[in-house]
Amino acid sequence: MAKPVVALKSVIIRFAGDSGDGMQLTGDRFTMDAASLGNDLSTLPNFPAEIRAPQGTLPGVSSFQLHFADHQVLTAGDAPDVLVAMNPAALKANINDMPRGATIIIDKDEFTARNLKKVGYEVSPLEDGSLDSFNLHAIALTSMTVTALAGINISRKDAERSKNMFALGVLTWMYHRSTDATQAFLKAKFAKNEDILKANLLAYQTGWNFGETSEEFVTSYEVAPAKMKPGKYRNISGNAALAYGLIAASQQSGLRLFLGSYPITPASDILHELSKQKKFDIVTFQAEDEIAAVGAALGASYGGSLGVTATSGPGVALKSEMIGLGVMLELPLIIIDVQRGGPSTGLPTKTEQADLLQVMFGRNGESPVAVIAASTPSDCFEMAVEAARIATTYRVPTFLLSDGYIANGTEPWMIPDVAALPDLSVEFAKTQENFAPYERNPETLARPWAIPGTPGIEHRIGGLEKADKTGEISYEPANHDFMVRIRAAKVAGIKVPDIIVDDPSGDATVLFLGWGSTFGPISAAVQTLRDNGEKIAQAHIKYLNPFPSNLGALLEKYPKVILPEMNLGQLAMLLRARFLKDIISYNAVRGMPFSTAELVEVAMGVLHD
Amino acid sequence: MAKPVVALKSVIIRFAGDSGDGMQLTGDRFTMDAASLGNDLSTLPNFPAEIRAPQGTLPGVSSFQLHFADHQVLTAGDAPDVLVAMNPAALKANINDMPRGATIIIDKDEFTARNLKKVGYEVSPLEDGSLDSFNLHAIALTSMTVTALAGINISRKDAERSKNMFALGVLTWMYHRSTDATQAFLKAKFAKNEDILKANLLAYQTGWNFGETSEEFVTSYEVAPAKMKPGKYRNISGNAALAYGLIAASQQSGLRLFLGSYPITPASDILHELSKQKKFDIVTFQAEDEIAAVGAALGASYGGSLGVTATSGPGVALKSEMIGLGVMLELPLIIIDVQRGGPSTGLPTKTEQADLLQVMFGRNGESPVAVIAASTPSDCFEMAVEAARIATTYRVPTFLLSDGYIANGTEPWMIPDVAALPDLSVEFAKTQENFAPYERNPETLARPWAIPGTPGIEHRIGGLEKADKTGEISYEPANHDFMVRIRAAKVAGIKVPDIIVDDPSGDATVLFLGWGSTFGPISAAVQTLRDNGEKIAQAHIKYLNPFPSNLGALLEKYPKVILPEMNLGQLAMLLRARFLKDIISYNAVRGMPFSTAELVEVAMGVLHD
Amino acid sequence: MTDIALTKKDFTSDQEVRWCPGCGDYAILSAMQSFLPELGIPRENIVFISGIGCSSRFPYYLDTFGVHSIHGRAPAIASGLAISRPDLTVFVITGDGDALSIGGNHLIHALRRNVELKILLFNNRIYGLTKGQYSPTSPQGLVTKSTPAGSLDTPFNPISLALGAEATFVARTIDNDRKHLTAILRAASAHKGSAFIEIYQNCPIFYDGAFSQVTDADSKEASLLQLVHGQPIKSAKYGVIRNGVNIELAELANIDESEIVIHDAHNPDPSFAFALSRLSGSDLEHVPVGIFRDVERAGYSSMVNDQLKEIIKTQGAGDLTKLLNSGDTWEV
Amino acid sequence: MTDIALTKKDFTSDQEVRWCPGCGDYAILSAMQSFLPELGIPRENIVFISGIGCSSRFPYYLDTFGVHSIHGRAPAIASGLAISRPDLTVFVITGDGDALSIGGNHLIHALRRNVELKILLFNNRIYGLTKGQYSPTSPQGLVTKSTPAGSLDTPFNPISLALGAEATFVARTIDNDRKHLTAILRAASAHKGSAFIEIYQNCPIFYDGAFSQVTDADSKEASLLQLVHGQPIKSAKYGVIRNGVNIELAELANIDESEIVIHDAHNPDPSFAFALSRLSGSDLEHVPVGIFRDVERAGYSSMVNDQLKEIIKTQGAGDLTKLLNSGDTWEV
Ligand SMILES: Cc1ncc(C[n+]2csc(CCOP(=O)(O)OP(=O)(O)O)c2C)c(N)n1
Ligand SMILES: Cc1ncc(C[n+]2csc(CCOP(=O)(O)OP(=O)(O)O)c2C)c(N)n1
Ligand code: SF4
Ligand code: SF4
Ligand SMILES: [Mg+2]
Ligand SMILES: [Mg+2]
Repeated sequence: MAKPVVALKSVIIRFAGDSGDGMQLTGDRFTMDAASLGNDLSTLPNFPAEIRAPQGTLPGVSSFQLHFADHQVLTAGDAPDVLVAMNPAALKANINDMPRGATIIIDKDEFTARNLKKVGYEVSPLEDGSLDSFNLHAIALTSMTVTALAGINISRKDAERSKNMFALGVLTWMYHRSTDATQAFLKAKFAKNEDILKANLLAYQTGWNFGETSEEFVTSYEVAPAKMKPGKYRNISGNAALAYGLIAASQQSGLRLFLGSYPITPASDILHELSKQKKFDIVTFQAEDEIAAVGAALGASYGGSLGVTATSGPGVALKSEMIGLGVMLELPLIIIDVQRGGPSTGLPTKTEQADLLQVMFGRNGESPVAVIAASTPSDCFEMAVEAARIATTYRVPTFLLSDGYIANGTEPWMIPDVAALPDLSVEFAKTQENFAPYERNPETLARPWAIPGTPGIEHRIGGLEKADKTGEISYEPANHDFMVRIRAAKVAGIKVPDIIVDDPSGDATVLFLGWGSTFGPISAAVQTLRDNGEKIAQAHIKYLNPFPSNLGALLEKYPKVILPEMNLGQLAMLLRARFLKDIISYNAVRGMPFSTAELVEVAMGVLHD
Repeated sequence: MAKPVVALKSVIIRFAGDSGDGMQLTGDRFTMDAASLGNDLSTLPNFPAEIRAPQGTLPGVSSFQLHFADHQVLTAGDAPDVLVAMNPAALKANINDMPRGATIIIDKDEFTARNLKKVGYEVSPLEDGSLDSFNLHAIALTSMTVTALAGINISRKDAERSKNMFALGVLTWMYHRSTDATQAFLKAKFAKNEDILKANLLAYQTGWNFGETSEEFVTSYEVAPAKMKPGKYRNISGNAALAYGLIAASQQSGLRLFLGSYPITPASDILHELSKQKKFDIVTFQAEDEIAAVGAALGASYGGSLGVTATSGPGVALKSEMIGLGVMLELPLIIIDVQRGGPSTGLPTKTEQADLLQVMFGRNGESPVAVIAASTPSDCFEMAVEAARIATTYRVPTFLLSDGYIANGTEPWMIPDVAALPDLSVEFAKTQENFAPYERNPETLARPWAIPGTPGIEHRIGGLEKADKTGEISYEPANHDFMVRIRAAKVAGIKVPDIIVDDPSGDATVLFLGWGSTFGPISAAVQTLRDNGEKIAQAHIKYLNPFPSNLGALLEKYPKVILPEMNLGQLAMLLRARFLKDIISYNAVRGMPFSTAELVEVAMGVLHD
Repeated sequence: MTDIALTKKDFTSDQEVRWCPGCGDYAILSAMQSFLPELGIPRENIVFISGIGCSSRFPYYLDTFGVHSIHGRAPAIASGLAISRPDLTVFVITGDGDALSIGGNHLIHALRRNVELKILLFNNRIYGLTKGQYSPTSPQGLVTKSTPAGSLDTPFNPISLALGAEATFVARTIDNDRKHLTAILRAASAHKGSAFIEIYQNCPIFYDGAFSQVTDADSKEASLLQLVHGQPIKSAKYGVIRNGVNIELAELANIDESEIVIHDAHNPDPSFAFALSRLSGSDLEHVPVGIFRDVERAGYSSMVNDQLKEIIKTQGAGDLTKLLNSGDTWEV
Repeated sequence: MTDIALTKKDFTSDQEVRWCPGCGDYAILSAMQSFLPELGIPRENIVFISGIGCSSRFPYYLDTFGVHSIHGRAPAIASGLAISRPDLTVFVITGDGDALSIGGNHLIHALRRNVELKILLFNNRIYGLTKGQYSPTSPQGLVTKSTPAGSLDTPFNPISLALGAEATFVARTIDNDRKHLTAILRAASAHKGSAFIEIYQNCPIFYDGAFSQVTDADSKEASLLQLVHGQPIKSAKYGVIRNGVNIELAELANIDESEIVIHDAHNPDPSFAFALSRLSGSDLEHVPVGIFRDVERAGYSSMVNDQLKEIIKTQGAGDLTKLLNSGDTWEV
């Protein structure tokens, strides 16, 4: 008689193992199943900084967390309901995040004396009762997999490698899902290697059967689809969405996309993704360093391309002088900063929001640039398009801030209708008499985009201060003052959408403010607070320079403004300076997104002090 | 019968001519005479950005302004009383700064049709009456000089070159001075070339005689000595004082001075000066670029030297990533930023204060550094010593801000008594068991300065986040948050002197606040205001990060705070954010110091609105 | 774009030239302005990109497109432009400090990639604009503002460095030899990929006479080893001969013409060109001038753009809707 | 400082090594740890400075002083240290991206100055730490994460580049040939100025077998041209012979031993060493290994410190009071 199926509203599951155990792939597959079943979801991969630290060691642990539910999901979740730990290291590295009563599935074959010692377990946690408060499933994943695959002629190593599919099979059964999608996926992935394919399929099926038949599991679970806006969806990471957004901007503007980049975690995938899309006539130039990368992008912009450079904090530091030249030349330039833990090399694979002041002020002289920030993985698409709009319309270097959390995290994305994308077409300067390269458009204050190849407008520009209109070198005091102010006015005058406040009751006195990737955690906290009958308003700043024109009024309206940042209060400083408004900062710089719980607690403190 | 001598309280005189005319030298000499006569004084050289633009053109004009008086002098002065213009270009470039009635001395030999045309004079200003409102002396400087030197066997070119000495002679007479000092100077300077020496001496004497005998001048003037603190004085520029300060710091700390630098205007003279002082066992390393310059300085600091790098804004931009490493390594490092007009290449030879936010925030991640600023040429000495104190005591990168105005400007400096200089001796970590490189001094929060060559404390450090105490690599969330905060706390806890307010009446309601090189103009304005019976307080911020601990209270005390900055309000922003206090900013970004008059006007507006 | 032949005047901008009297840059500028019409390329398709330095003011004086960029970065900016706009002719103007000190990395990478840039390095062996510090080409021991006791650095040999960086066209010429300079510009323009030209340029203000050995009438003929493809390599007094694995100089008087090595600028192996570059020490007693190396290798910009064409040809032009809808999707 | 002889263990830090299983870096580390005691230098006087990359983790695993700095800048930091502390022995550990891409300029300047640094370039022809993009030494056409259609850049030949940058000691060795690697480390340590060592290092994860041609038993002997001072330059199958101004490879079978060029690592002219460096193309069919060049030239740090000593000897040590009171002064 079949085992009972229990319905759940949401599940948070974390896959953890050696870098070599294929946890990212396993998590991806499981995510795709949740997605196609219509669950809303959010994922958070967590890589070690080393490529592959020695097997079975703590630094070698790689994990992937998925939060899926029958309702809107805003974060990858705080505490997992289920942990799959492929070895002692994976268990040790993650056990502290597990709430009592959570389910833990481990591969007991890996709990050998040697492996336990590697991570400093005196006695096996399977024996010392330290896991008693959990719902533990210690399964012989490896041996069962190897036995099952005995018939297939592959090395033992390859057989063992398939254990992740065994585990996936177990979970597929556990969450009451069909095995079709994963089978199809495996067939595509291993089309070229029949034996490996057989092995994976069999391991997967065996895992599923094990769940179905063994005494180990008594119930399976089901998470109903979430009510989502009808449409076509795909799961997408921030870096992929950002790359797609740039391609969209190129298509919508008719400008050739030129990416000048130097690899750096966590921004490299943007270079990788665009390199794969060359059929869109994209130039990806892997430069010798960050300075050359942005220099080449600026050179391409000068030539009429959509010049883009993608990097992370340390790269921005190196690019700063060249970006200053971009400010002086007043050419479109997009700088993507996928923020990571700092200062210096810091925590390359962890997330942070501590580059805001760097991108605002990290150049010599008065050097204003536009700054915008993406708030979720899929939002990276829209913001990339926005960055292009601002850069090309105002001929100004434009920073798009992302961070490690949304860059690698994924969420379902309702695929936009290309026909509905904004028209970004631009006008280059035309052949004309007495061309004045710094004559400005009275509305945007942008100077002409005058590209080589246009007869009659030959002209010279450079990094020295230029005379108004003519653009010739000028050391004239009044002219310098004027140019400094007009460059500032141009950026201050960039049109950005008003900020929208979400205040259902209409009479909240506390505003939960945020920017960038804190959107998920803040929204989740706000929802929890409201579910508990609290009145709280929420607003998220996507445009950081210039600020939305209604921001001042908004801050006025709320006596108390809470601003959580994964830094020591960088946006808070800008707001305090600009609006002389006291901001209640909550800062944590841990290289991880905020948990919903901690933000709820912070808000409760403010609401009831 | 001798001509009458009139006593004056102060004189502002500007020497202007071709880059080749030796105006800087002439000005220097004239300044030295004023100095040794006991006048207080302030000078302001003004170079063209080109080395030597074509003769007789406006861009080629170089000038030198001297303000000397029988009382305290705070700036080089607004409007000159006397202009010496060696050619039409020099006249045209400076005439607009001259008040009606001012004295103008020109070399009429240079007012040829050709030279006039070069600068766009249709008719000669000597003929069109445009100079009627001035007290004009059109003298045949060149021809008289050449005639006078006829006897000496030198080329006509060399003879003409001596005309600046003729002019100097005239002025030496005009201000009733002895010719001894300049004669001695010339003898020393041209010891190796007798004919040139003869020529210069004769030209100088001839000029003096011309003043004495010709009808051209009816009176000569005298400026009595100023009442100055008794002591031994010398005239000094900011860059020289800064170099001396670094040498003093090296001597007082017993640390070898290592300057890693890459030439850049207006900072290069620091490299030049220190290169001349190698007998102090100073290493000056002209690196391949700014990054290598600061990198080498950091490497030297790691080895136990006093590592210093000197640059200007664009150089700071390039150094930012390496400075971030310095923040992580927590080693002493002094970064000197002699600010110039920006953004980008901007106005290399002009002054500005627009790098404040760059040095504060121009690095990835939370990357706190100490920031101090010199306020006058001679103050550069003291602040260099202070930079060394802070950097070595707290093991933190420390920025010392100067700018083009005080770097090249000069003023009399009461030579300090070496015995009275602070003791800067430092302690390196000693041989010990289980050495912990990030164990902090509880008072300063500084980590040990553990230099190679010390047995038993071998250890590894780097740019990745480090574990508290051990300094080992750590990706641990709580540790990162802790380290970010302790690095911030260390800088916030740096001991700096309280800010002193000057409020004679004690009940002023308006505070004139400043930082950096605006000290002179602000002080002059404040003096003028008080002379006119206005009540106004003055305070100058020399420590920008951290701020003096009493700054907040000071701002509290004064309802109105005026802050003039040669930027768009950078310090104002920091103060507003930190103290939520509205600051009345007055900004001008003209590449020139503020004039006393404009600051008086600004203050009057605030005092009487 | 215009058909009437252009003249020197057409390439002369309205900006007044601002170098010191007697600066070698004037001669180079004038030679360039006279040469450009020869190219038959419309002005709007020519771009001069420079860094910072006296030499880098060059673009202002030419009535083409031009960018006076930042110190040392011209090759990077120019690479982006040349790669994205293969239709343009891009010159890089740089100095010994700009190209070899702060900009050294961009230079060698542009050369190895063989980006279609004509790089003119004005080598005055000094930092001019910053008023006279020593540079990476200053002879060891030079007394300058930053080395009052004499510099200690071994200078770069720009030709050796370029050859070590896989350069396909490497030449040396002198500011005041207009004919030779023009000939080199001509050859460089005919070359497909990167062309690297070192131009000895006198700075009368901060290092006057740095090159007098090869410019003074009495010494130049004996010092200048003329590199002419297919011709024996010799000066008025010396010839280049072989000695074991090395080459050396011999007085013409003591050798037979036939012993003199014949120059082969198209030698695929850069080793001999490298050996030639070593003949000139800081003293300039023997200085090969002319084209050291001129070999064919696909230009970077053309490779990049060909690769894109090929991809589009085989995969078809990208379709945004297709892209956005790629991967696992589902309907709600 | 200690007198008892040190052992490998003394140079092994307590940090657990974090490279991928099978990474070539392990072999290099082990060879270094075994070699260091030989130097007879106390641990505290040895400093390893690295940039960023898998290879740059090296210093953590040695119980000496060490700095894991930032990407590409190790030579600059190490120069400052070596110049200010001539008493120390300073190693620079770097990768092909770290040294030749972002750090190219610092590398060539350190070499021309001849700063007393032992520079070990771990060349795995790929960016390891950032997970597999192509590097400046990747062969043209390599398919990587950033070049799915194949890379287009002509790679640097690190040996040629170093020689073009005036390097005084230039060598190449291979991670898995411990004996050879150790011999090179020994020679490099004996050299006074900069020593540049290219180490072929296999990255099993992102470019496995990059060097199989010279590591596989069946092909290596025929491919490796052994450079031994005073010995004929040959592999098991080929010898280096002269051909006009060039050199070329001939099958040993077809030539007489006497025709083979004898290696002279001390040849003051780097040209022949340069020619040798050109024998190896990306295919690695012929790869000279050993010391290409090893010549004497004053080290930069010693020159700097000698100059200072000389100045102090002649002018006397500086007197601060004198300095402050120099120039025109007056009493009030
Ligand atoms: C980032 C930066 N660093 C330094 C400078 C100062 N600077 C301008 S030109 C120059 C060197 C000039 O020498 P070179 O390249 O040989 O050109 P030259 O003036 O001799 O023609 C320097 C150091 C600068 N403008 N920008
Ligand atoms: C300024 C900066 N840019 C980029 C990076 C990212 N990054 C780290 S290592 C590396 C290259 C590694 O390649 P290589 O130097 O060959 O070392 P390997 O890992 O192959 O040993 C890059 C691009 C960085 N850490 N810092
Ligand atoms: S300083 Fe030298 S290089 Fe610069 S313009 Fe003057 S003469 Fe020419
Ligand atoms: S990625 Fe390659 S180079 Fe890096 S540790 Fe792994 S095997 Fe070694
Ligand atoms: Mg130069
Ligand atoms: Mg590598």
